[in-house]
This record gives sequence, structure tokens and C-alpha cells, in this order.
Amino acid sequence: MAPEMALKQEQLVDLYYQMLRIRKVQLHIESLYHLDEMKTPVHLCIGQEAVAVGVCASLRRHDYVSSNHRGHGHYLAKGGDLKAMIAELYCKETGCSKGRGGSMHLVDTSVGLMGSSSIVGGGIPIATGLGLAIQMKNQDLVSVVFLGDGAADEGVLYESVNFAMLKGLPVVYVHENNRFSVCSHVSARHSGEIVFHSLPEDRLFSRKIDGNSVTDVYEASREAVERARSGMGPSFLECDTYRIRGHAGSGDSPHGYREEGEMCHWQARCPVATFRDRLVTQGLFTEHDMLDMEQRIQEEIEQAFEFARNGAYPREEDLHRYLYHG
Amino acid sequence: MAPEMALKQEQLVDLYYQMLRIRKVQLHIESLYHLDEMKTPVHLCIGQEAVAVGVCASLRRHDYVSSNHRGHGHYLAKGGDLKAMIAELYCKETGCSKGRGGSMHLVDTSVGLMGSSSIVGGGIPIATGLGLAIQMKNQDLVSVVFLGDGAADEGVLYESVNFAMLKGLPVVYVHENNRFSVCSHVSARHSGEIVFHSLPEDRLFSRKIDGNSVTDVYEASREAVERARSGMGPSFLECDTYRIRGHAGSGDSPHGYREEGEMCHWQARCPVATFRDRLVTQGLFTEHDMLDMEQRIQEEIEQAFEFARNGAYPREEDLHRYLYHG
Amino acid sequence: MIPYHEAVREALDQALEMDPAVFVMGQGTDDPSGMFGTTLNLHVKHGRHRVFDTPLSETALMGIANGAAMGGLRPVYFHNRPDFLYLAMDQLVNHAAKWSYMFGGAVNVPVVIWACIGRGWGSAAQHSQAPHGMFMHVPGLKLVMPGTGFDAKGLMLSAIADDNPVLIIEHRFNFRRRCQVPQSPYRVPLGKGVVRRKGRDVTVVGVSYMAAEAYQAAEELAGQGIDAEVIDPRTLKPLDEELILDSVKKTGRVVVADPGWKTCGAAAEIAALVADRGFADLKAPVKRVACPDLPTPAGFTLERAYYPGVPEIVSAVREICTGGPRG
Amino acid sequence: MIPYHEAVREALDQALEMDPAVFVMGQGTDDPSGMFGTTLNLHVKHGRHRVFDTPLSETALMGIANGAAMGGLRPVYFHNRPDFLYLAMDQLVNHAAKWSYMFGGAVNVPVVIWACIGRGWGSAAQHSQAPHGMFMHVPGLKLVMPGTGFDAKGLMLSAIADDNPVLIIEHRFNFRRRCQVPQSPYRVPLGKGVVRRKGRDVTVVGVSYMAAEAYQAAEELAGQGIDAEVIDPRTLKPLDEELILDSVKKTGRVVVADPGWKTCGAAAEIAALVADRGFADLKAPVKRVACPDLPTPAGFTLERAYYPGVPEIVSAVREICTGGPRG
Ligand SMILES: Cc1ncc(C[n+]2csc(CCOP(=O)(O)OP(=O)(O)O)c2C)c(N)n1
Ligand SMILES: Cc1ncc(C[n+]2csc(CCOP(=O)(O)OP(=O)(O)O)c2C)c(N)n1
Ligand SMILES: [Mg+2]
Ligand SMILES: [Mg+2]
Repeated sequence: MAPEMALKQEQLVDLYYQMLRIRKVQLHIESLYHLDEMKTPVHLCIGQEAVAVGVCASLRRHDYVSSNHRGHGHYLAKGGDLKAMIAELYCKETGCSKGRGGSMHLVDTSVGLMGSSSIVGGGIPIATGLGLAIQMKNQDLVSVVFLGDGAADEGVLYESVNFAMLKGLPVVYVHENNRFSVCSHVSARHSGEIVFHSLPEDRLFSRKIDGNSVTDVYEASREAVERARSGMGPSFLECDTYRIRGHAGSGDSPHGYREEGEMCHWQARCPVATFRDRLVTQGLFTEHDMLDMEQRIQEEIEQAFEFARNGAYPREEDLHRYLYHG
Repeated sequence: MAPEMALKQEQLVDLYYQMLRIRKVQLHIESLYHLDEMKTPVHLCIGQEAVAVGVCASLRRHDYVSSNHRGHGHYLAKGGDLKAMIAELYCKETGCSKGRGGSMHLVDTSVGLMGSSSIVGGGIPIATGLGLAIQMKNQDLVSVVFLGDGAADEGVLYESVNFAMLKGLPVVYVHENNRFSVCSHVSARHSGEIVFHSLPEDRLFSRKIDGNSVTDVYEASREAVERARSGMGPSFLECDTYRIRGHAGSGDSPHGYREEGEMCHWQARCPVATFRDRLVTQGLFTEHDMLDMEQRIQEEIEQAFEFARNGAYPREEDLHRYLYHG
Repeated sequence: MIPYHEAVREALDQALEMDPAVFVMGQGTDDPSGMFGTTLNLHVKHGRHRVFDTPLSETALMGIANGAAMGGLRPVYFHNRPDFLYLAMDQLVNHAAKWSYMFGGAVNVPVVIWACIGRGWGSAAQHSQAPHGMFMHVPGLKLVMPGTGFDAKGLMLSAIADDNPVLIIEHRFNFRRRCQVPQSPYRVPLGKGVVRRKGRDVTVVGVSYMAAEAYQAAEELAGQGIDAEVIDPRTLKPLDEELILDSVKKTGRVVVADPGWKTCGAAAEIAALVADRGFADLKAPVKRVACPDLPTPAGFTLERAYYPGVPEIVSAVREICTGGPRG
Repeated sequence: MIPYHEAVREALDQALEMDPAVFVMGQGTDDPSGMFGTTLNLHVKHGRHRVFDTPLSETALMGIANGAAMGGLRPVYFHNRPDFLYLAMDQLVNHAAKWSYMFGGAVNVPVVIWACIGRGWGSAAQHSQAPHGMFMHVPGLKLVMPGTGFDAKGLMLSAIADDNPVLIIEHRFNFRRRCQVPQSPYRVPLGKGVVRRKGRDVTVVGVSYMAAEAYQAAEELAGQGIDAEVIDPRTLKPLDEELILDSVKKTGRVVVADPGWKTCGAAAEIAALVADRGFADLKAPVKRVACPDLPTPAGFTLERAYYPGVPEIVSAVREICTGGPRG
């Protein structure tokens, strides 16, 4: 049974919708970034939408997701509020972090987004701790963390995975391998396949997945999440993908450090376009549906930017607010 | 061919001599520690002598060894000066670290001992860096680090091993698994077999060894060291052994946190006694040889303690010396 | 009168009793020595799931504590010595301390970190540090340094109840004393210092164990006709600035005695505070009595020269009360 | 006149040229942006084995640098931002800084660590820190904070030649300027500050980029009849205490302007120094102009309120020169 057979038609269409929405939000940010109204470093996830969407589709509203500097996709896929995110990019008081965090620090506790770190790897132990809280409180929840190939260089991953295995925590480590950390190729930093794939499955469930196939990601994630929910402990999912843009901003050149042809190869494997083609081929989706969906998304995006632009900036007299809680 | 067949008779006897010497030094320290003349926390390696001796027997004089808080055996096996070590335990100016370091910080650069850290895991990246220096300077040397099962919990091990594999460094990681970190059994801290054994041999040569068999340790270490010398990169050797004493000092109770019978089991596997029996059985060694050796060692030890006791204490006016170099 | 460690243990025991969200973790918290006795057998009473040993993974465990706190728990994470906190710095400074501010108050991190300065016994450079000055520099952290068993208990209960990350740094020498400690739970507020001895001539601020040394120095100075006021700030962040400034208003002279390194340490901060806001009252130079800027030597002859105490406090006070400029 | 980053690059280039033991490593040192230009294409000229990228393993890499230094090399380890140094603290503070002392001088660790403060652009709490105050607290480390391209080059060459661990913390705002920098190699000694502007009425000590702000403030104050002396300490450890105290002897007034947090930071140390050894000369409170004790906010309206500069320096000076007590 091909994986997509297990998914209902609406689910497939929704996966596409989620990816398209993230893509279009990213493109919109990119197109406006040069205006310098969003005075915060943005890290776009164009080309990596299937990872965020496939994983989050397997989660429930209150499951936790820990993200990182490249977090727009994770935030939106998990159900984070779009308006509050864009307002945060404009560093407004109406932003999800009240303009204190900026693009790298998104939060929406109503959907299990407890904050994202821009220290590479910073979210890994935090997600593990959320898993510990779930276990100690006996909650029916799962904690997921997205980590890049750069984050996979950090020793905190080894420590965290060990702890999660030791305690059998409901944590899913999603290794979003987009090949690069800034301009540094993964082969310049990691000595080969990451070691966590070689552990026995009863200690760590691990999978290598085509990270540009949203259904593949979904299927693997669903399995990992189900295991976590049923007390079978942590998982490690490596999603093979590619950062099609520069590291940050919109002007950051994507060139000068890639293998020839690599870009073309991956452009042809665009997770959004290939999935749309598949849905169209399978007759699940018409040209008209698509235009309709695009338009709905476009409207939502414009409203979100409108909301963001209209918001007030944080006031100087509130500088000291939020240092301490309570 | 049994491993010991490869070793010449004198070599076997020397392995025994080295182990016995370390054992007797430890026992002597232990017997005098209550006098409180050695005002520095000592961590004895009684029962673990085969690891230090087996590994160091495969090394040359200028090869590097990085040790840790439980470092007496590593220091002596590598050829560190006994007098200077005992004087360091007495915190004398004549100590190898001039009384500034104490028992946990031994050094003898003339035999590749560049200092030992009492931060658990601290020596791991340092040894890796020594390996980098060897490679960059194109030296015919190897860098070895002894690390405990506690140190194996630290993420710096993962980072260091990755770097060593990435660059193909001549580093041998010797995991001296004595089951405990203070009173904490390895099973309370590590979720199962350490992950480095599951890497392919061309990335990391790894072996699990009976750490109480000096010849097994020697053979595995020799292979790892030869690989390192010939540019084949790093190795990971796990030596299965047991801490027969308390964690530190001489009064520290070894009980209250062990499985029943464990102690007896391991006492019967004493690396010194079992090896002596083997040598005697094989006729390589007579009762007379043994008495002779014991006496020689005893004399050397007494001289070392004499030397230590006679040394001057560091002078208060030298308090600020050595902060900076040059 | 109970041993110092009992005071800490009592606080933990009561916190575990009162709030199911509280848990205690750290290397050796469940072992036969129970973290100098402070956690002894708590795992037996409250269960191994609430009081547990950890791997030697200080970096991750700090983040795990943070995550558990975000998930609604109140972790109390024990370290044997503050020397090991350097491994936890990223999660402590970049994460715990910043989380509330960085997300506009959306999420907070009620975590308590505990560590005990290991002075003496030839512990040497990596097992005896008093690096609280570093943490005092960090916005978003609260920093507690008790000087008595009464405070150790009351401050621990406040720290656990606080909604922010609180670092408690104890001093091993405090553990030598027995103290009068009420059995029922009580809180000593964070950010409030205390006058340990009233005096008119000079203010001696003694941090942690140095408060006891300062007290003893004051008794000695009394015999020499100098009446010293001794202040124990108890928490360094927030610092009870008014208590110190009020005292200086009266005495016009200050000595700060701190168990940490001199340069850029807690004593520097308190001196700088007085040199600004207390300047009008100052009659003499502000003196710091602190460890010299050196790693701790192992040998006891050097340790003796390294650690300041009563004699150094007495002589600093005498310098500014009798011989110093404008004295 | 060359761009600031060229000054740093020239120093590295020459050090690599002169001494085969020198090598440069760090994330992105060999990439198309070359660490703000400071390492640009050095790998092409000196070879990839001497200028190389590293994994994101800051903890281990610091130790690897230490080990390489013990093995006879002179590593220069680049970090994009000091915010990431928290991950390297254990190897920096527990190892590099203590190794010489702990082994009685038997082994030393000639390693240089470089990082650049990333103020502005909404970088927020984890990408804009100026945590040099923490490192100033650490015995055994040398701490360099250049304020000009001339110093950046000369101090880098001194740092690489030094036999001890040296931490260089740059400030991104310094990179905006072009500077007059001699082409041939030269050294600016560690531990020597410099008077950037002579003045009689007040001493303004400006750390790193704040030296430039202090200079500008002084020019402004000149128009208001206040003659400020501006000191750039250049290295914070060792600190050129005599230069500061000599200046205060003349002016009797001090403002310390520091790009870091106020509490327990570099400004606290300098204020405490003056409050002790310079007390007899002091005519007014010692003022600190520093960042408030807060994580950096992302939004630019808050950034504006957060970062001090010329106006804050001017008003602090005016307060103690015109209105303050004993003024
Ligand atoms: C600990 C740490 N080191 C370095 C950086 C600088 N940095 C910011 S993003 C980034 C790239 C990280 O790569 P990866 O984890 O693969 O995530 P990606 O950007 O590819 O999504 C780096 C190196 C950082 N923020 N934190
Ligand atoms: C980073 C760090 N954490 C904790 C300690 C406290 N400590 C000192 S020795 C020790 C035991 C380490 O166990 P292991 O590595 O197995 O070495 P062993 O004592 O068994 O030789 C511990 C936990 C330390 N020194 N450093
Ligand atoms: Mg990546
Ligand atoms: Mg062990």
C-alpha cells in the first residue's frame, strides 16, 4: 500500500495547502524584505516545507514543537498564528513575542510552541525536558524538535538522545538535513552518516526519509509519534532536504559554495510543486481548486501583513518589562 | 595464535611489573592517606591497572597521553616520574606540578603527559587537539586519552570523535568503563551500549575488551595505535573493568550502592593477581622473581615517599607565579 | 539546632511535599552521601521519579531542566560544585535567563540550580571555584548565596516558589555549623539582605561564607575600638542596594568581603554601587577583600595565602578607619 | 586607509606567513563572506589545512584548540559572535585559563579566541551579547577589546605571539570605519591603554566601540565648556590601571562607558578600582554608562532605548561636572 493511500483525500489536499501557505508566506517576506521594514534577520525555509508540514500533520494541537532560527515553517505548520508571526517580524507589540524576539524567536503556547532558540541546538535539550515533563505528568502528549545538520554537530544532541533513551521519553528528534550550515556543507562538518541510525530500534527508532516528500515525512513521523504516545520512547528521523536559498535575509547569495548542478537537481524536486503535480495527476485537485486556494492564502497573507504594519511598536518605557515573570 | 604468544617473555614480565608497581604505589598511598599529610583528594585505580599498562605498553616515549582525576596509573604506566608524583600528592614544590595541581593534576611533558583535567571529559577534546597538532606537524606520534564511563556521558565525546573521524586524526579514545561515576552505576546514566561501537570500522576502529586482561588490552591498543600511526584515523577501545575501591580517598566506603556479589566477582578477576598466576603457570616467573620484584618496587616507593616528605612546600610569596607564561 | 545540610534538606522535603510539580535531580542526589546530606534519602520518601540521579551531561541536563520547567514542572537541579556549571552556561545564560524576556513573557522558566563551592582540601583549580560574579552579570537570573542555615532553608523555599530561574550557590564552609531553623516551612524573600551586626564606623558587606568571617572580624575590631556594621546581602541578584547604601550613609566607609575572585566580581559591583550612589557619604576608599586573580592552588601553604578571611578584613577596615586618606 | 576588517585580515595573513605554527579555524572562516572579511580567502593563500571550517561543536573545538596549542601550535579560533562562547566556557575557563598555573608552568596554552559583538539589526537576545565582563573575571585569560583598526591589527599580532590564552572581542560597529593601518607587521602591547583625547575636567573610559562614542561625546562636551579626557583601555585584562588612575588624579571625575551589561561588568571593575586606589582624587560619584541588565530586545524602538551612546555619556558627564554632589 503506497503511503498516500492511507491518507484521505482531504488530508492530502490539506498537506498541500499547508505547504503552499508556508511557501507563499516565505515568498512574500522575501519580496518585501529589502524595504527594511522587517528589521530582524529572517531565515527562510523555502524548499523545506514538506518537513514541517509532514511532521506537524502527525501531531495534535497541544503536542510540543521546539524550533530554531529557521522556524517559520514549523510555527505555521503547527498552527501558530500567522498575524502574530508577521507582526513579530515587524517587531511590533502585537507580535507573538511582543517584538522582543524577532524572526528567530516565535512562540504560540496555545498550540504547543513554547519558544524557539537561535542558538543552534538550543532547542534539543529543551524538547527533551518537555518530554520529561510529559512523562512525569503522565500527559498524552509528544514533544518534537526540529534540528538542522549544523545542530547535529553539537554534543548536546548526543547527551539529549541518551537521556531520552534512558528514560524512554516521548520525544521525536527531527533532523532536517538541508546540507548546509550557513555556507558550510555537511561533509565539511560531519564525518559520514550520523551515528544515531545505527542504534537498535528498541532503543531509538530511526528513519532516513526523503524530506521533500510530504507523505513520506508524514508516514514516518506518524509512526514515531505513535510509538512515543504508547510509551515506546524516542525516535530520530532524518529528513533529507536542501536549502534552496541563501542562509539568511533575501539578499544573501545562495551561490559560491555549492556543487555544480546541485541547485537544479533540487529545484526539480521542489516539495510543493512535485506534490501538486501528484495531486493533479491523481485527479484530486483541479487547476481551479489551485487558483482558489492560492487566492485564499494570498488574502490571508495580505491581511497578516496589514495587521503587522498597523501594530504599534513597543514603547521605550516598557523596556524592562518581562525580564522577570510574576 | 593467543595474544600473549606475540609478546616476548621480558615484555610479559614487564607488563606484570608495571601493574604491580602501580598497585603497590596505590596501596601505599591508601595506607598513609589517613595521616592527612597528602592534603589532596586521591582517586585510586586499584583493580584497573591492566588498562593503563596495556595501553601504555603499546606507546612510545613521546606519544601523548591525556588522563583524568583517576590518573596515577596512566601517569606511571606512561613513564611519569614516581618521585615527582608522590611529591605532588604531598603538594610540594618538588611535585610534578610544583604543588599547584595535587593528585588530580599530574604532568610530565618529557613522556608526553601534557596535564590531566579533573573536569570529567575535559581531556577528551584536548587529546583530540594534540592529535590535530600531530597531524598538522606531520609527526610520528599518537594521542591517547583515558576516559571513564562518566566521561562517556558528556557530549564533548561525540563532538571530539566526530572531529577526529572527519580529519582522520591519530587519536585513541580509551573508554575505561569501571561501571561507576562516584556511586552512580553506568546503567543509571547510559541507555545501553555506547553508540560508537556501531560505526563502520573505516570511520572508527572500535573494540570491546576485557579490561582486566593486560594482554587483551595491549593487543587491541597496539592495533589501534598502529592504525593511528599509519594514517588510518581514530579508534575507540572500551575496556571493561571495575572500581574495586570507593570513589576517592581511602575512607570512602566502597559499599552501599553495588549489586550483591559484584565485588567478590571482580575481586576474583584482579588484573594483577590473575596475570601473575598465568605467568607462574607458564613458568615465566618464579616465586623468587616475584619477591625480588616486590622488594625492588617497595624500595623505590619508599624512596619516593622519602623524597616527597623532604621536599619544601611552595612559598607564599610565589603564590602568583605561573599564572601567565613568558 | 540542626546541621546546615539538614536545613537545605528540610526545604527540599517540604517543597516536594507541598507541590507535586517540584522534583530534584542531579548527579548523586540519590546516593549514600546525598549531596552533602542535602538530598539524603529524599528519593526513598518521595520516589525515584521525583528525586533522581542524572548522567554527566551538564549541558543537556540544564536544557532538560529548562524544558521541564516550560512544561509545567519546578525542577531543582543539583551540581556538586559550581566549577561544572561552565558546561551548563549556554542553557543557563542563553536560554533560562532570556526566555521570559525574549518571548514577551509568554513562557517562563521556574528552575532552581544549586551548587556548592568546594573550598579547601587541596581541591585545586577545577574543584573550588566561586564563580558567582559571572552569574551576577547575567540579566534574567536570580542569584542566591546563603550564609546561615536559616537562610539556606528559607531562600530555597523562595527560590522554588519563584517563577524565574534562580541559581543558589552555597559555600562548603557554611556546612560546618549547626543552626536554629524553624521546622515549618517559611520563606526568606529574594532581594532582601540583612544586618548581622549593627555598627557606626564602617560597613562590611560579607557575601556567603564571608559574612561569618566579617562578623568575626567585627568582634575583633570592637576590641580595637572600631564599631563595624556587618551586612549579609543573601541574594546578589536582585541586590538589596538600599540596605547597603543606608548603612554607608551612617558609616561612610565600606569593605566588601567576597569569596570569589576580585576583578569584575561581586565585590566590584558593590564597590561600584557605593562609588556612585553612596559617594556623597563616603569618607574613605572602598576596599575589596576577595580572592586574588588566580586559579586556586592545591597546596595548603598556597591555599593559606590564597584565601582571605578575618585578618584581611580586619586590616582592610583598619586601613580605612585609621590610616587611610580622609580617614 | 583600509576597511577595519582588512586590518584584522592583514594581521592574520602576516602571522600565518611568519610562523608555521599559526593556524586559523572556525565556522565559516573559509566561506565567501570570510568572517566579516577578516579571514577572506586566507585558505586560498595559506592552504586549507591552515585555515579551515569547523563543525558546530564549540565545546570540543575549544578543547581541540587547547590541545593543539599544547602540542606546539598557535591556533586562532574564530567565533561569529561571543554568544556562542558559553558553549566553550568549560574548555576556556576550566582548562585554557588554568593550565599554566595548575601544572606549575610545565605546559602553556597559546591560543587566541576571537568573537565579534553583533549589535543591532534586531539580532535580539542570543546574537548581540557583549559578555566580556564574564571573561574579565577569569584569572589566566587575557582579554582584548580593540577600538580601532590600528589596534585590531597590532593587538592581534601581540595576541598570537603571546604564550597565554587571549580572548579578542571585537565590536561590529567598529567595522564601519576605515582606518590608517601600517602595512608591515607591528604589535600593540597587551595591557597598555591609550589616551584618545587629552582633557582636564573628567575622565571618560570607553571600552571597545564605546571609546568612539566617548570621543564624540567629548567633542560635544567641549562646546559646553567641559574638557573630557578619553581613555581607551584596549585590553581589559591585564588592565592598564595606572593610565586610568593617573588621569583621575588630574580630573577627579570618571565616567566608564562599556558596551556590556552594567552589573558586575567591566565598568563595575573600573569604577571599583577608582573608588579604591583613586579615591583621594575623586571629586564626584563614579558613573557607569552601560547596557541595562536586560537581554537585548529585537525591536528597534527598544534597541534604541537599550543601547547607550553619546547622549548618555554626555549626560553622565554633565551630572558629575555640573550638578552632582561636591560638583
Ligand atoms: C551554537 C551556535 N553556533 C553557531 C551559530 C551561528 N549560526 C546561526 S544559524 C547557523 C546555521 C545552522 O545550521 P543548521 O543547524 O543546519 O540549520 P539551517 O540554518 O540549515 O536551518 C549557524 C552556524 C549559532 N547561532 N549557534
Ligand atoms: C563535568 C564534571 N561533572 C562532575 C564532576 C564530579 N566528578 C568528579 S569524578 C566523577 C566520576 C567520574 O566518573 P568516570 O568518568 O566514570 O571516572 P571514574 O571516577 O570512574 O574513574 C565525578 C562525577 C566533575 N569533576 N566534572
Ligand atoms: Mg542546515
Ligand atoms: Mg567510572
